[in-house]
Amino acid sequence: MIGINKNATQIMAEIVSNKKVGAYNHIVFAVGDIASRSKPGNFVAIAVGGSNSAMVLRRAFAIYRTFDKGSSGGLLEIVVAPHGEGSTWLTNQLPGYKVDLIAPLGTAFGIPTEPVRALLVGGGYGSAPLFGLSEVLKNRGCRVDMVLGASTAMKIYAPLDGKRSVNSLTTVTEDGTTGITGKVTDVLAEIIETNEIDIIYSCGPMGMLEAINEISSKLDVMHQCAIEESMACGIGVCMTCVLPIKGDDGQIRMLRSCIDGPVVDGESVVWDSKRSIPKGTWGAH
Amino acid sequence: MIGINKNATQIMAEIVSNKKVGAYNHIVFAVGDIASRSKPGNFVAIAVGGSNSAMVLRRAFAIYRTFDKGSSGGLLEIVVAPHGEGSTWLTNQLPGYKVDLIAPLGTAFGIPTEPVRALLVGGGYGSAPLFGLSEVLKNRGCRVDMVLGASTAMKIYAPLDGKRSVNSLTTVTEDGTTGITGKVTDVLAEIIETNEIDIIYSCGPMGMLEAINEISSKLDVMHQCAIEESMACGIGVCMTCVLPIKGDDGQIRMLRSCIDGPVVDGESVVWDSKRSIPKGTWGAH
Amino acid sequence: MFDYKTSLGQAEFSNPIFTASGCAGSGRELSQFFQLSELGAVVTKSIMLKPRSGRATPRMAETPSGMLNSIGLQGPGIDIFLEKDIPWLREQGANIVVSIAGESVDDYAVLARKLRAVSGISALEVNISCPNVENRGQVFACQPNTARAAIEAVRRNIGGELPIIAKLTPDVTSIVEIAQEVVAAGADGLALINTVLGMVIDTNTMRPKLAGKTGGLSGPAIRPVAVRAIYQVHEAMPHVKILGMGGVASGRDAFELILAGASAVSVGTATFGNPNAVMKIKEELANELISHGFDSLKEAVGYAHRAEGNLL
Amino acid sequence: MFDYKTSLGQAEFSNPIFTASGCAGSGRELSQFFQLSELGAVVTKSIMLKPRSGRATPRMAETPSGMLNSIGLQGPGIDIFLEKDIPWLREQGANIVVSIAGESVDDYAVLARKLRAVSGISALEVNISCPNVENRGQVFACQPNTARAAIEAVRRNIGGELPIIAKLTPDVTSIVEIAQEVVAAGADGLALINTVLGMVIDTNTMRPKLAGKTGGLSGPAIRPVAVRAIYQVHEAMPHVKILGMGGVASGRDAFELILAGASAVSVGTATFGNPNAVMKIKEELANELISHGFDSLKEAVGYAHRAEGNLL
Ligand SMILES: Cc1cc2nc3c(=O)[nH]c(=O)nc-3n(C[C@H](O)[C@H](O)[C@H](O)COP(=O)(O)OP(=O)(O)OC[C@H]3O[C@@H](n4cnc5c(N)ncnc54)[C@H](O)[C@@H]3O)c2cc1C
Ligand SMILES: Cc1cc2nc3c(=O)[nH]c(=O)nc-3n(C[C@H](O)[C@H](O)[C@H](O)COP(=O)(O)OP(=O)(O)OC[C@H]3O[C@@H](n4cnc5c(N)ncnc54)[C@H](O)[C@@H]3O)c2cc1C
Ligand SMILES: Cc1cc2nc3c(=O)[nH]c(=O)nc-3n(C[C@H](O)[C@H](O)[C@H](O)COP(=O)(O)O)c2cc1C
Ligand SMILES: Cc1cc2nc3c(=O)[nH]c(=O)nc-3n(C[C@H](O)[C@H](O)[C@H](O)COP(=O)(O)O)c2cc1C
Ligand code: FES
Ligand code: FES
Repeated sequence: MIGINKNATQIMAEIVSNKKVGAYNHIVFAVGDIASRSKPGNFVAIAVGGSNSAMVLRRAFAIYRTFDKGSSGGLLEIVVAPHGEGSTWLTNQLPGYKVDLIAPLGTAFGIPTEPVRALLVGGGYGSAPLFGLSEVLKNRGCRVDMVLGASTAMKIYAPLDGKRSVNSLTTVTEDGTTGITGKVTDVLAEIIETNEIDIIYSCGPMGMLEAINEISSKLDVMHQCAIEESMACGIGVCMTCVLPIKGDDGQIRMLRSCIDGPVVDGESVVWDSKRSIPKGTWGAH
Repeated sequence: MIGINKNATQIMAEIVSNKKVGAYNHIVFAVGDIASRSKPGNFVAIAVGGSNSAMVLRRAFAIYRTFDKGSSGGLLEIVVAPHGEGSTWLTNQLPGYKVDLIAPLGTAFGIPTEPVRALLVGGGYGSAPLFGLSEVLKNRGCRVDMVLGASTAMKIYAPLDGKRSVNSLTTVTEDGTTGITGKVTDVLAEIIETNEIDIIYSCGPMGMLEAINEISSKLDVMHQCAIEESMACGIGVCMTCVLPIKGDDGQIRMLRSCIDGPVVDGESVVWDSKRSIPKGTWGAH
Repeated sequence: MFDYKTSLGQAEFSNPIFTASGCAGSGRELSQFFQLSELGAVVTKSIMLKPRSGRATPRMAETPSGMLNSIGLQGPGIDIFLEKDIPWLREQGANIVVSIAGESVDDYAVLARKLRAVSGISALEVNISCPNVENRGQVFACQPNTARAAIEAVRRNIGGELPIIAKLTPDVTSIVEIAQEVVAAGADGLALINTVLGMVIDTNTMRPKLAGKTGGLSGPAIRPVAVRAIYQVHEAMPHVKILGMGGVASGRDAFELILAGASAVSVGTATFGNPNAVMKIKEELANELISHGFDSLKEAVGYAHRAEGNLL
Repeated sequence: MFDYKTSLGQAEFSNPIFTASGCAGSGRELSQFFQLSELGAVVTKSIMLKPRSGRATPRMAETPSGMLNSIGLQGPGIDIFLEKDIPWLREQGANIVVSIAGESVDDYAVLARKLRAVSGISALEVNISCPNVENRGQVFACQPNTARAAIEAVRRNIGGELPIIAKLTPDVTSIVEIAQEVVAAGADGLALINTVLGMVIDTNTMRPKLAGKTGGLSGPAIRPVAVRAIYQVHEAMPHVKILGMGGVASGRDAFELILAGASAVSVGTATFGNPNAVMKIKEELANELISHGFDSLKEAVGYAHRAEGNLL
């Protein structure tokens, strides 16, 4: 555990651009050499509300992409859904404004050493980190299929260059405003079988990740997912973001999703443990 | 007491201009018909910090001037010293931003029915409400002399058109960076006697007002002063802004400076009662 | 039709949004901004037997998401209050809850006797918890026996009709214990919570900012304490009506207190930031309730206590 | 030269800025951001006898200028802690204050015995006030007799050297009474304050937001409560050293607690908002002290209590 977040630094990062894209804001920050240290799956923690804010905690956002232009010019991009007051505040900040930002944080998606057939599944803004991942996978010679789902078309985040980086893109909306009508999980089994998928990478709401894991489990496909737990610090000091994870030794432990996650092995998560400690967890009583 | 603040309304007022002038910011708001209802001495109460602010109370500022351009175009101006977080926030807001503002509040300077010789004394930003007062007095045929004091030149607020509206202007600074070196009270007795002053109007820090009152008392000149007490609400509901005032019946009462002030008769104030209730105050025990 | 009515003891109110004691002046100050009759009730500033100058200034300090006050119950005393304030409030068509505060058990008894014959009052809020009076040791609501004695004195002297709402301080080891004591002593309802004892030191003068040194903390900062106190007391005594307060600044906040167990909600500090806060909250709360599918306010009271799995 | 040193009992510290228990992980997480040896001390997360999973999630809710947590003392237990964390902290050159928490008086006794022979520890913080453990009735610091029993157990078992700092909850009717009791029982100093019991109800689910329902309120919202508690206790027992905490987010805030009577200041929630908060506060506090004319930290401790008129 020595070297926790050893790449992370805290900087005042200037907003370079902030644009509305569907239901989200695509925000670009000047972050210097943080860009070169970030990997797909890592996240940033941003202080919100300005200096007299009643909001005392940071907000976590998945890194959508980074551009490494050397130590002076690195860029980092995120996709923000205005949810509550903090994220809404962030979507309202103008270019030129500087935010207090810590990055890169957390675990990254594991990249296979061999070329594999990967399926990337994103829910809502959960698609964001998958595009950077897709690029890395393609560079390694992988085939990349992608399924994006949301309640409605406005909540599908799939920019043009992102679309180009994958071999196939399937979109699914609950209200049918774009793509297939339904949930992402409705289409997974078929794609997995047709395309002989080796590994699923997913990011989105917990309910979706759990449903994906059921399928990957049944079909015996590897599954790495980026989870989203309520976080107070993002750097491992508060213990609020824990979830029950089964270790290689079979022992369930309450691990921090900001340090041991957000990317975890879907099989290791004890799903549906919301509001309770699973029996047999280390230290439960 | 019925009809408390009967002219006051709460509006979202757009900032029309915000300029640094010496140590202060001169801020102009579009306030519609509030402009026509405001009198010299009245103040505004402004919510600060934006929607997620940790600051829950309004800030009070004396009305510097108003321009009544009919119900659509009224303007209201204030002069703000960046003091703590709230006033500093206000000085940082840009034109186009709308603030939640209540005005006009509190008592106004009493205007003599006959032409008199008036001396207006301001300390720091306390000069602000005196220029509007000066105009009213001049229109009534009064002679108006003005003395402005501050610690240093940057803290003297005396715009050109303001200077033009008075018969004489004396400036006094403690560090001698402009005008006479010293305190305003050093020059008062002479001006009062030379110009045969009938009434003093003053606005500034409590210590200055008290010192002026000592002089006006000794020389038997009327004295109206605009006091500045810590205010939580500005509209008379919280009872935090009280100060001991002697009534016509000789009884001292703890009166609200936001409703029975900010303009009060200098003679009626029980000065130097900070952090204690004067003996004999109504209800003291 | 959505039913916004609520009740505390026998008293009925058209809606659950009240002013908080000490935060609405005499009522006249707010009537410039809205009609007092629009409120569920005006809760008056705690009135004592005699005129009172209150504490010396400074009496207030702003704090993060809150404020500290030490007004010290400034007021004209019960006689002038009954002569001047009550008739005026009645004229406005306001529903009136009179808050009383005493320095001795006997004070409470006398105040109750003076009020029993007064018409046009809906309920009595008995402030046994103001932390601003001179002797901290004398706060009635801090000890079960003194809390009981004050409420018994009011009960014995008020006659049968007027509901008694005992206002408690959260500054105790167990608020449930005090609540049970005052209900046993005859309180029909509980007002939760009064301010939390705090202090601010002015780092310029390097002394306590308030002349009275300590003061009462109010505003959004204390809302989690209010929700906890209301939840605990409602859980222990679900049939006792609660007038909730503490940091309510929006309809969402009022809804939170109602879910915890409050039948009505008083708004204090928020009015200082916005004189129209009560009207805004009244409207927002109705929208919250309706959008969550409630047909009446009463259905939502204490809804956070329902058994797991039980959804509307 | 400005003297920033401070002491709690026999323990000396190079400066008065500590981490707060439970707010600095194992130390490793923060060491990415600054050298732990720069701190006055690292106060460890309260350690218990056995490994502990802590409470179910959600464990936190943000509140106005604060947060609620119900971690439930998750940790590896004293044996693994002594094996893995202490040696690592010692290697970093950190000054170490170990916080312990027990479920029974005997737990405290055993923990003290396990720690008495451990070298490289400066002091023991005895958490008898965590409101997150399952049974609220079992909070030691809420009653004089249980508070006393826990501290006595530590005193008897710790041996002569290590200063004992008892950490108290503000959720009591009289914190001075509890403070006097634990000092009589052998505490060398006091840690004031732990979190304030609170609750947030999620208005979407219409249930308490935290799985454990109630949680501890921390952050700037509670600073006035911390200042008041420190001031009251320092006034009653000026010779007992206080480690102050509660809502400190700047040098100004730390200065406020020191003026009230704290000899050192722990920073908790502020670290969640800014991992470098402790270093920022350490620098800002020194500037505050120097600009107010103090030659040493010690002169400023309790300075707000000086007689009227007495200026530096
Ligand atoms: C690893 C990770 C990656 C994320 N990536 C993205 C992203 O790319 N785009 C995006 O729009 N959102 C993302 N989120 C969710 C985002 O952090 C929340 O929407 C945001 O914190 C909500 O803050 P708020 O003030 O708007 O809402 P509020 O509900 O008012 O927040 C209150 C508190 O709860 C915490 N909180 C609330 N919801 C969440 C949540 N879902 N996850 C973590 N903390 C939460 C906040 O940090 C805050 O402390 C991510 C969360 C995590 C943990
Ligand atoms: C009637 C009146 C007229 C005023 N006119 C002006 C003016 O024209 N220009 C100007 O720059 N300032 C004026 N002030 C002072 C101004 O209100 C304060 O400087 C401001 O409130 C400080 O807020 P802050 O957040 O910057 O400081 P903080 O010290 O952080 O404020 C904390 C709290 O104390 C209150 N407070 C602090 N200082 C004062 C004060 N002097 N008076 C009232 N409340 C205070 C604030 O309202 C706030 O609630 C006036 C005050 C009053 C009462
Ligand atoms: C300035 C001020 C004066 C108060 N005066 C009284 C009072 O006279 N009687 C009383 O019972 N409570 C009094 N309170 C407490 C409030 O009624 C209320 O219980 C508390 O402020 C919490 O609510 P809030 O956060 O909405 O203000 C006062 C509070 C404030 C801020
Ligand atoms: C997430 C979290 C965990 C905490 N864990 C502990 C703990 O294990 N032991 C303890 O004595 N106090 C614990 N506390 C209380 C803090 O040490 C501190 O007393 C309190 O938070 C007030 O300080 P603050 O406002 O600076 O956070 C915890 C607080 C928080 C927010
Ligand atoms: S968010 Fe604080 S430990 Fe993970
Ligand atoms: S500021 Fe509230 S009564 Fe004057």
